[in-house]
Amino acid sequence: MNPQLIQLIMFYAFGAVAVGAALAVITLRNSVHAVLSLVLTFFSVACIWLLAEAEFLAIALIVVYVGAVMVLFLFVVMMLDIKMEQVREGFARYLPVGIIVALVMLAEMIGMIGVRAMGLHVMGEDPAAAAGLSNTAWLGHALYTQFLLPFEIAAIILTVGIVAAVALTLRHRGGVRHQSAAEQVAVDPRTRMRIVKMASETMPTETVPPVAPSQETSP
Amino acid sequence: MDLSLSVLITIALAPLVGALLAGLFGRVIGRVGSHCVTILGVGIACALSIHVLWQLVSGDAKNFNQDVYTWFQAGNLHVSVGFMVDRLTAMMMVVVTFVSLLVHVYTIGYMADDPGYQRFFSYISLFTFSMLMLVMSNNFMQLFFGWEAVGLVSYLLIGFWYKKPTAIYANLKAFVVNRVGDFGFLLGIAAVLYFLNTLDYATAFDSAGALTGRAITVVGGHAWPAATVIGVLLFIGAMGKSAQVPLHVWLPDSMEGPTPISALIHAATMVTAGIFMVARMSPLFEMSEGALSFILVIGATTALFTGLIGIVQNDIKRVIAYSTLSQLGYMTVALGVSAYSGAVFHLMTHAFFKALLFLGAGSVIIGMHHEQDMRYMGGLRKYMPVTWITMWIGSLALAGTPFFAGFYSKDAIIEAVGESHRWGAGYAYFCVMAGVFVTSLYSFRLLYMTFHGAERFTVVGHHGHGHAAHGHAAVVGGQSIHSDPGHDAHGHDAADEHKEDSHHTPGELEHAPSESPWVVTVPLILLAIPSLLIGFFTVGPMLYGGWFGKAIHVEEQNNVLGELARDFHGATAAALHGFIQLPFLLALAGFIVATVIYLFKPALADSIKRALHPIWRVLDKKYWVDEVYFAIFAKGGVKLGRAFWRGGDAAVIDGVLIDGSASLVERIASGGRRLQSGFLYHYAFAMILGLILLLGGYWLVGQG
Amino acid sequence: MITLAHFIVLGAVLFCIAVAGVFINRKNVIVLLMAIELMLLAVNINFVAFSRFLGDVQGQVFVFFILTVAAAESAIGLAILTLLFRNRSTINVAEIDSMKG
Amino acid sequence: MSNHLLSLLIWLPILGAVPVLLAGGQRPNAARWISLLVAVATFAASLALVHVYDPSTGTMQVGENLNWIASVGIHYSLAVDGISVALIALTSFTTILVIVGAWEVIAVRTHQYMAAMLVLEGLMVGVFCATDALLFYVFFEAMLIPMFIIIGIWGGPRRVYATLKFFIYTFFGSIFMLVGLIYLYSKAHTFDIATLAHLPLSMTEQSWLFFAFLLGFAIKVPMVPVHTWLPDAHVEAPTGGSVVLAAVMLKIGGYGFLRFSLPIVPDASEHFAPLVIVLSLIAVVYIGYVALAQEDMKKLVAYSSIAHMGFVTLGIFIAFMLVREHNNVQAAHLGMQGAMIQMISHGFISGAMFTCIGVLYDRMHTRQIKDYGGVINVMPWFGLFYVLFAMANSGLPGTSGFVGEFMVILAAFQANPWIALFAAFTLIIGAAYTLWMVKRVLWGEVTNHHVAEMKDINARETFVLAAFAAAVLLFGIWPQPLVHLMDASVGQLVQKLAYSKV
Repeated sequence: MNPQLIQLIMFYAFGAVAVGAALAVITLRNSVHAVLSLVLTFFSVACIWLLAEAEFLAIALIVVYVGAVMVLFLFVVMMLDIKMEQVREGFARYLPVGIIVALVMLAEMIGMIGVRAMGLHVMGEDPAAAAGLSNTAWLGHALYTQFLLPFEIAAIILTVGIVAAVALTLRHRGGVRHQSAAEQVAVDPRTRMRIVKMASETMPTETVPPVAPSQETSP
Repeated sequence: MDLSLSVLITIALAPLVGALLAGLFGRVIGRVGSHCVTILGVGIACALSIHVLWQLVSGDAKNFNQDVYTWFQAGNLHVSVGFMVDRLTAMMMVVVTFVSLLVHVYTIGYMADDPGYQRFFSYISLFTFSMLMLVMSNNFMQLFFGWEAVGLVSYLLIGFWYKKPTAIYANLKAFVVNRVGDFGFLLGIAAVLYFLNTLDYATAFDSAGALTGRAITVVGGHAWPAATVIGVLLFIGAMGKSAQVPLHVWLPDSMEGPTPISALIHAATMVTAGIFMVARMSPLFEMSEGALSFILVIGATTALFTGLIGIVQNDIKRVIAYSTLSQLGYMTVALGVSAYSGAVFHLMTHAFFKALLFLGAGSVIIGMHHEQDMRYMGGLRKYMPVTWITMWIGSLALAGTPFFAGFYSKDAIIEAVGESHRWGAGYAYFCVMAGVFVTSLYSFRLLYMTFHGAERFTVVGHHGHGHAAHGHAAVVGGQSIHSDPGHDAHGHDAADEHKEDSHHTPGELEHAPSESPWVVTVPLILLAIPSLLIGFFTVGPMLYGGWFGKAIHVEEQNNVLGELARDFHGATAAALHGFIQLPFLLALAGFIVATVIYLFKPALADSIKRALHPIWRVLDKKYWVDEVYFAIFAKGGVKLGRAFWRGGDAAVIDGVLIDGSASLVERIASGGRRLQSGFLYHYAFAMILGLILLLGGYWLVGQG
Repeated sequence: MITLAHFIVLGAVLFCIAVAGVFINRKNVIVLLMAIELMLLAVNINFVAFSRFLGDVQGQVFVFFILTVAAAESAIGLAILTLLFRNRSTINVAEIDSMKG
Repeated sequence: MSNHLLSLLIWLPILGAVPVLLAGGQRPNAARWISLLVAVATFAASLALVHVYDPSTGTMQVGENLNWIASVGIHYSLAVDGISVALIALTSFTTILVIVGAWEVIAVRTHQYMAAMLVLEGLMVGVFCATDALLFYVFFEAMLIPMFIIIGIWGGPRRVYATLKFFIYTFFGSIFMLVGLIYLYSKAHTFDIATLAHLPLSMTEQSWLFFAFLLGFAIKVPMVPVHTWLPDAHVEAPTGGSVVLAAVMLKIGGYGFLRFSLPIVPDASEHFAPLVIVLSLIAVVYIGYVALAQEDMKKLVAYSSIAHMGFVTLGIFIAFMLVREHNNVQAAHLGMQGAMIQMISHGFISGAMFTCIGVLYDRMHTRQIKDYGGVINVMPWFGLFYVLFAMANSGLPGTSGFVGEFMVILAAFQANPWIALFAAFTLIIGAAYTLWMVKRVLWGEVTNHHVAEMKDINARETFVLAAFAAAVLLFGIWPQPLVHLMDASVGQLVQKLAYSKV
């Protein structure tokens, strides 16, 4: 069979799965199912990317998204006790609007893109292969030379994201004893010991403060 | 020996010094001190003025024209304060200071009991200063200064009794109406500067010829001759000051002021400033037939129609006030036919006899313990003989009896009008002729009601009612008491109704009337003499002899007095000739009518009044001019102001623009605030909608 | 034969589905987050396709960064969600209105 | 010394405010005396300035120039011509009287009030001698702050509304002016006014700039229809605030027209002169009627201020018409000179009127005309001054109020008799509203027991009023010194009018 035809068939197949799964994402009642549908969508799209010979990104998508982000989603969804009937309210009411808006937008986009003109644009030779490199190497060259600074910044953003996520969700429970290294290090002797200077004792005078006797007598 | 500047400065400033001393240090120097310094100041001015006049008349001195100091010099325009003294000025100076001096003396008696004694002397001296600045000026700016300064003093003096509501109404009215005139006058000065490029008299008069052929486009394409514009505008100023129709309304009300003031300001001097001004500006006015015709018609209307009102007045001062209006109308008519000398001559004679009449009326008022309503007088001749005789002299002069001062001046004016061929002269001739009859009628009515007939007052030692007198008054006066709606300040006409105006029941006196003290009667006598004689002695030179020289300029074709001069053969002959002239016959008719109605058959007055009720009513209401002005200008002005304020400032500018824009911002902001619902899905929705619109927009553009 | 249009249309369709998801699941924050992920994915498809068709590496580099940022974003988003749920016991967006003026 | 005279005039009162503030609320007398001392010293310095200034040339003199913000070419550059000198003298003169006038009247936070007045004085002097546009702008805006404080703290019951209105109104206008200045800077790369005056500008540019300046200055003057802040500000301001506001601050609007509109955008000014003239005439007639309807004395005088300031704008812009359309430099000079005289004279008269109203207010605590009546019976000396200033306000010859109006009307007639006609209408309406107020307040029987208990003016009030009266009469009877001081400068300005930039 014509490899190009196979490619096309594959594209349609994966595309159909992706679209179907995406629809499921937004319509399924059960959040866990929705997350799983999203995973399927990502998976299908990764396959489509493979068709476009963007292997590195396809793998990255699966690893990063399916492997990390979606799992995170699953955790959260499962962890939280979500009352679905409450968050689903208005679903039917907004469905027509949503469909209309989506369709209008789609029509506009396709109209704008000029599908026919682009339909003539056939996929040519893989640029990475033309450069005599694998896709990963091709991307890597760009990333570590031309886009080094953004790359580093992306790393910092990720780090910040991690720290932020932890900081946000970190909960200090009252009544739990734990060590605080910072406090221990920042100890000041003056806060630990107070020298109190007291007047030397004198003979008790006749005017006893009124509080003292009552304290003694009342119990 | 030429006139010296220092003498002239002394003339002007001596009264001012007196005024300042009496006004600012009145309490320190006391009553006697106050009247001494002011009389001294005016006396010095008067003596020096006579000296100056004598120097000019005898030919010792040439005309004087010199600047004293620079008022301002802006670019090339030089405006200064200075004096211009020629015979016209000198004559005015003498009239002003002489009458003023007598009024000062008279005031000692008239105001003897008044708490504002020092203040009064200060004011009248200040007035004398202002008037002197006006007449002695050598430029338009200073003229305007004097013009407004006399207006200020007039304002202060009409409102002298500031507790009287009618007085403070009258002074405001007088000032504002005068300001209407000044409004025109100032524009006139502006026009003079525009066309002649100077504010100096001498320069302006010399270049008056330059006005010929110049015009100004005022209303859509219609060009007005420059001289007419200047003339009319300047004359509007004169209309205000000299109380010509339709700006005459303030003068009758000004009678709210003390009587000496009525004599000095509102009869002899200030009101004649307009006449003097036109005479002074004769070179300019001569350039315009149109302006002179305008003057003629206004003057004639004033002369007749205000005189008619005088017939129905009952307040002794108001009768004389309307008579003054009418006589000012005569002077204006004279100006209108280019008989400037005639106008000034009448101004002079009128100053004497009208001051006399006013001071006489004041004397009556003193005698009657400040009662001014003639319906409660009568038979006073026994009580105050000097006043009686001098008033007769004044009235005869006013009525134009031959040999009296008024005859020469008035007759000259009437004949000058007859000679003139100017547009409006026919109408004016009719008015001045009819005016003679009217003048005679009200003059003798006043004399009969005041000095003759039965006494319509009772002398009571205590409080009570004089029913008989009251009833009689209603018959003789020819009118029952009427009430005035609105603010029309009839004042003493309706004395009965205005509690604040009368301190006693009308027609009841605490003491019998008596002759006034010497400080009052001496000025009367001193004024009676010129009222009798001055016309006889001065008519020849002043009127027909070119006495004013170059001060008054008349174009050859307008010289009606020159025409008359050919028929003039001396004062005596003129007087004798006068006996068979129409004016005298008309005056005689007026005399006879007055005698019959008011002396012999008092009841007739009432029946005539009833028969001619509509006419009487028109006259009594003074043609409703006051009412109309009040409704339109005073009330209308305030209403308009309120409408502008509430409608324009408060509603449109503040309400719509200022607070409106503030509240608009607030409303938009609160609307925008509602948009910020805080709901995530609202924002998302807005975002997507925006996206759709954006894409749609691009799409459409792409398609297009 | 796969053309550029195929990729683009697929991206558009996924994007519109995501938009519809935002609309109809306006109360459920988790689905909203997932819809956002879908949108990013749609965008990424476009990037990859253009990169491939124009032979330009920058498109794929950009996808790389988007993936990074999106991962960080969803991590923080989920963290916030957890915190929110802990404090208010709901993920209903309609009740999260403390920022409303 | 003399080359730092202007700096001295600006900074002496501003720095003088520091010891006044330090005197503190506990020692109000110390604060009063120090501020009086500073004010008198400033006045003496301004007299020295009058002495140093050579009026014969009319050029900018006594200059100083320092770099201020060098990177954008902003200089601390000061200089004066005759007009500035006159206005500076007016400012320092008024400040003394305001401080004396507030002596016992301001009982709370006396030291702060005095300090605010001194700072205000320094800033106003700064406006009048700045020759760098941005320096001018800084002073122009900074001036709002002390005035804002004065009205906001010592003002009447609606002071918050009044201060907000005052501030936002004036600020709104000046923002446009700032935009205009920045545009000019972008063209000329300098803020020096003299340089900007020679910057060639197209008609469109000039028109935009003209309206930017117009907004800034018209609100300050204020001109119809942006005048409504003034009555509110006056009614709520303490007496001293009103006096300074009317006597000096309004003049800054007129002064701004001279310094900016006139030399920088002459062609647009000429083109839009009819607009300004019509607005000025509306100010005279319409505002005259509005004043007639007022029941609050301060509002009445505030409205009359607007009407009188109409003569200032009329005089300035009539000059454009005269020079450009009629080629009548002589009349333009007269009109411009009239506008300047009117500014100075209005400073004295309005200051005096507001002081008079303050004197009444201190005794009765009301400004409503209907609450008064027959005041002359109990306060004769006050009555004397009140009538004098009322007459000056209605433009009586012999008072300074007449001179400027006279000149402007004479000049206006030469441009168009109708303009003169409407302008001269002030003679009638001005007399009507002023004297009607006098009638209702001063004349008549004592209307109520509050009036009967009023005491005549004391020595301090007499001093303030007499000082104003002396100025009003001096410049009414002999305006030549004042005219001479400004004449050459006015002549120079008129020369500039003829110079077209297009």
